[in-house]
Amino acid sequence: MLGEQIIKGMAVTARNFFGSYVSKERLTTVQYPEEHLAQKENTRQFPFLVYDGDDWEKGLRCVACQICEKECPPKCIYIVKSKDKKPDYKGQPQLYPATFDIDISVCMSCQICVEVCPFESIKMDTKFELSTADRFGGLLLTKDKLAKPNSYYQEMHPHDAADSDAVIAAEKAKAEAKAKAAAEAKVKADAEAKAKAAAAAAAAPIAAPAPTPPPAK
Amino acid sequence: MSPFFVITGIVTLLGAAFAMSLRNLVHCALAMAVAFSGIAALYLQLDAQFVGFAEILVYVGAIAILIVFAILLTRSGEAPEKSVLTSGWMAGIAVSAMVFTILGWAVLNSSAIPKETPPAPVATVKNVGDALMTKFVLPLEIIGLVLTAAMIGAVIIALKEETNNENPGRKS
Amino acid sequence: MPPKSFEVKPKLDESGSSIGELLEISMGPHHPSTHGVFRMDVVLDGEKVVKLKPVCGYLHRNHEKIGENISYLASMPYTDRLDYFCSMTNNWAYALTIEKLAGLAVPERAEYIRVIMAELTRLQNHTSLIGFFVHDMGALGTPLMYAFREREKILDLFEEVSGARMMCNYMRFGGVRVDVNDEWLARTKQLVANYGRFLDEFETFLNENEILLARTQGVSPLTKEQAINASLTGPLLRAAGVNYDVRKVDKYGIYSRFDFKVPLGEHGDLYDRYMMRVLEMRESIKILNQALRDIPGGPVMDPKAKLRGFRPKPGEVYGRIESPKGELGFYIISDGGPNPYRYRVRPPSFINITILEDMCLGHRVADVIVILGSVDIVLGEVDR
Amino acid sequence: MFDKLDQIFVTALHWLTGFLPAALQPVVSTLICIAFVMSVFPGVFALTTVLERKILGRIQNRYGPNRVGIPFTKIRLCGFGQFIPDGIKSLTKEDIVPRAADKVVHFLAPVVMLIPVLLSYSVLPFGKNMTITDYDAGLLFFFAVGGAVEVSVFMAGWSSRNKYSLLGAMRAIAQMVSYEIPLILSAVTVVMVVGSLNLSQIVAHQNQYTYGIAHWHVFTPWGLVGFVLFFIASLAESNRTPFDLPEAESEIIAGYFTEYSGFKFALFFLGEYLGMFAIIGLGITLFLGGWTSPVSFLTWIPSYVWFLSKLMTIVFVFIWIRGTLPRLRMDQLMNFAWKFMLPLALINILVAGIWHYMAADWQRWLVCSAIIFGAYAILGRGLMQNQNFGKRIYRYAE
Repeated sequence: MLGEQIIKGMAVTARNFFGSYVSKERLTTVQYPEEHLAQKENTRQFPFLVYDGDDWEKGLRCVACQICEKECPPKCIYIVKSKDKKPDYKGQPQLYPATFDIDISVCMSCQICVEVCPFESIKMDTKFELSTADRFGGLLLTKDKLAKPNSYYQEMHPHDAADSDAVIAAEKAKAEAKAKAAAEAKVKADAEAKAKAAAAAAAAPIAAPAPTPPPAK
Repeated sequence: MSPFFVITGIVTLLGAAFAMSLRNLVHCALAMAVAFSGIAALYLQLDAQFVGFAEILVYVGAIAILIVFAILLTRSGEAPEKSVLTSGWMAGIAVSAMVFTILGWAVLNSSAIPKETPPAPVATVKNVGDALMTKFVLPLEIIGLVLTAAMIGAVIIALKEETNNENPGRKS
Repeated sequence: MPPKSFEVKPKLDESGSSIGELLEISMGPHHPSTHGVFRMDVVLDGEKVVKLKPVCGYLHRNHEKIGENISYLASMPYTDRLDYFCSMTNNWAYALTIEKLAGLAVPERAEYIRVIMAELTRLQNHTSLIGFFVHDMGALGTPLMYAFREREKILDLFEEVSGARMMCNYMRFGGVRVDVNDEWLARTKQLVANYGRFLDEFETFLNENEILLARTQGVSPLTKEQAINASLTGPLLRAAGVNYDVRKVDKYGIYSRFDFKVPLGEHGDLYDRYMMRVLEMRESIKILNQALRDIPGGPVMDPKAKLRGFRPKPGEVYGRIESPKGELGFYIISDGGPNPYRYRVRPPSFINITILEDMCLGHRVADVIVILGSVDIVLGEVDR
Repeated sequence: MFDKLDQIFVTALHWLTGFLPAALQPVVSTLICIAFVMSVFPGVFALTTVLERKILGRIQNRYGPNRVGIPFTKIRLCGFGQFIPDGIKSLTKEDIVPRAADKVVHFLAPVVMLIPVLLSYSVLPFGKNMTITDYDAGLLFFFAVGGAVEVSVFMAGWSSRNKYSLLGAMRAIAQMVSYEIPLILSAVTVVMVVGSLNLSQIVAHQNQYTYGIAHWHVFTPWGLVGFVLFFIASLAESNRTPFDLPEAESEIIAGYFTEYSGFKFALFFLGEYLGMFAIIGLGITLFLGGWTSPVSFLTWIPSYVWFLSKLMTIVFVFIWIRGTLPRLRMDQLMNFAWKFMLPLALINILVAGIWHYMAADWQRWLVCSAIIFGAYAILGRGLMQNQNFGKRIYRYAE
């Protein structure tokens, strides 16, 4: 009969009309500025740089190895290596980025930089309310704006941060053990210690498949 | 000569004048619609509601639209660049003046029209309906028949066009 | 009179005399419903289409050339942006190709996760496609809103595991980036169970609606021959009655383990294309139920896989999967370096619209939009 | 007491004009009536725009506008203040006229649209004794001025020099002309039964009660079919879904008012909604008893309240349909008008005649319902099966 299915369709819309007043299943809208969705742990927006301790300039984990710069698909990272060296968390003298800029108007939030970073130093932020009236300058994040403490990261991605901290701790323990051994065997040549350190660095990625699997089973 | 009559009269005449003299055919058609509405307003002033409304319904609502559609569908090229007053306009005016004189003379001398206007008849819709269904039932039916025939003819013509245009030309 | 800007062409009959005029209009690239920046030069006789020229390229982003200049891994996020509705299947197709090239084995659990993700992607793509399709018919977005309501739930799942709703960038050569947890699997099970009910409502709403029937049945029928000649794939091809589904043909991944059927159309018209999507969603739900039931434990990455300094051995490879829109293939030539020597995408929606003119000829201008909608194009993939 | 409340506007008008000399009274009274129409119905329009968006939102499981309330306060009024910024926006936006446009016609089109629409309100009985001009041929007047809307649509579409506008105008005119016929034919049944074209008399004819139920025409078989036909045709006349082809957004942008912006666009919008209210008002008057109450024990509710609530109910159904149905195609639209609505309307006229001449007992109910039902089934089947529309069964490959 002509019109039968139209009536059925109207019944469906009527059910949705009334349903949207009573059922949260149907009316799923979140009224954004007042309400927010619960933050999902794995959410990623833009990268930031992790630092340990209180002083961001001292504690920055990044050693300016430029792997992320090279791997970044839209090439939005710009790094200039420092001339001098400063001690990293293991106490070894390392280079640090003299300049570390990320243009988040270009960044496509792909997380490749995080995955390829061998030093657990670049991570993804979950902040997304970054709009600015300054089209170029406002979206070009420099080192000081990028640096965030490790506690911030732990709060944001507890699982990932725990894994990352474990990697760091393992590295540290290894380095300490090594230093101890080095202290014990002072006679050993510098070259041997150097080779060992290189082996440890090479082992790091295998030990920690980059952005470590989070929600543990 | 009430002011309303003067206003509607002027509007009607202006509409008619523009309908004749404008270059753009669509403008002419629209001006004619104005003239038709003016005529309808005149009818309404004479308390001839049925005729007035029928005038709007038929002439403004249908005929004007028909004309406009016909222009759109059959037009060929741009509006004429030249004025409508071409070389032959003198002859045209002479002919129309002559026709008008003869007609006016005939009408004025006709014995069918009484010299004195009788009191206006009460022309309600009911009266019109009654008249159509009693006194004029035969003409009404004949007109209906003719119109039906015309409509069937139009449908047949349109159908032929359709079959000619069939075969949309799939490439495959 | 005729506005000067109109390009009106004389319409000629066989003998060459004019019997009317043709109107050439340019639909797009900023037309409200050309699904992005797509343009169609349509020549109309009245409302009938006599010529149609699709014009694409407004969204060209140099995807393939970029792919030849960046590392294999860095192309992965770019594949998200091909068909931005189905980033998961794009990821899979690319990962599958590189795995074929580099000889990586994918762990069991990762295979299951990939199937789950791909079928969820198919569900949300088909649901929102039907929404758009009916929206193009003028249904003012109501089916679209219902579709998006359900799609959001699937995107929530994607976000939870991969970190992004649309640009998932989830799969890696030799597995998937992140493992899923049991809570996620339970929620997915819940969603799949509810999806059937949503589809029931959706189908009552639309399937036999008289207006939808009138607008779709018998419009733009495609024969088997036409479909094969134009090398169509996906629901469009199956609507024409050709039994071709890469999931069945190649049995890539672990699709051979699942019990599902391939719906086939008969007329190849819009209604068949619409129904193909509806029926495929039902099949997807079947696959999802089986996959969620059988998913084993274990690692999700091949231990041989390398993230940094990935250099596959020289060679060429073509990998393909059944994306929701059709056969999505990647053709890669490696010269042993860190970048591919040649990188080429076989985008299903681009190849599917090559037959747009044949599908539209003789139909009304109102159908053009619906036909375009039924092809299911995403301009990110068409223009790359 | 209730009578007084019912007649409050009429009394107020008499009281106001009573202060004036007799010669001025008709003029002033007309002006007051015009002011009444010009204020009430645009007000209803403003309300409806918000209501429509809210209802559509709810149908689509959204909130719809819910932010704007009283300006400069925190009071949100559930978003019912939305029409104020909308109005301000449309008043202050740049008025763009295409360079190639026919400027005069382009300017006149929205005005020509609005005038006949407003004129058509002059014959509608909004309440008891609340008809502005009680024409003898009121119904004819309504249809006559309604016909002038087509001229404005054509003017808008043609003068914009835009192909989409032109296509939209062609579609609009073809559609309006086609659907005017079932519209008028379905109204003819009422005229036949009542024997008058006067809308007040048509309402008076329905203002009788048997067993406490009003004699609305919709409560008879022919009236029901007439009402449904009128309803569908009025959907088409007011360019509402599923007959919104003239402004089909997904096909031809906005149809004949593609090239309008700012206040002219608002005028078109206003004209369209006022036209919709007017035609719904006519439908109410013809079939739903105008300002009368459906049951006798509710007659104490003022007549204009009944009129307005019926109007809003039908507007709600219009919006509901808009939120549900896809759009028809042009040829299908024509098929529907000429092959389904027109024959059914003609049969309905026959049925109304039978109803009029048969004795008032259950037999005439049976006969009339049977004819209508049979005609509906046959015509509907013909419409769908001519082109093999129907359910399909699909095969699967393993």
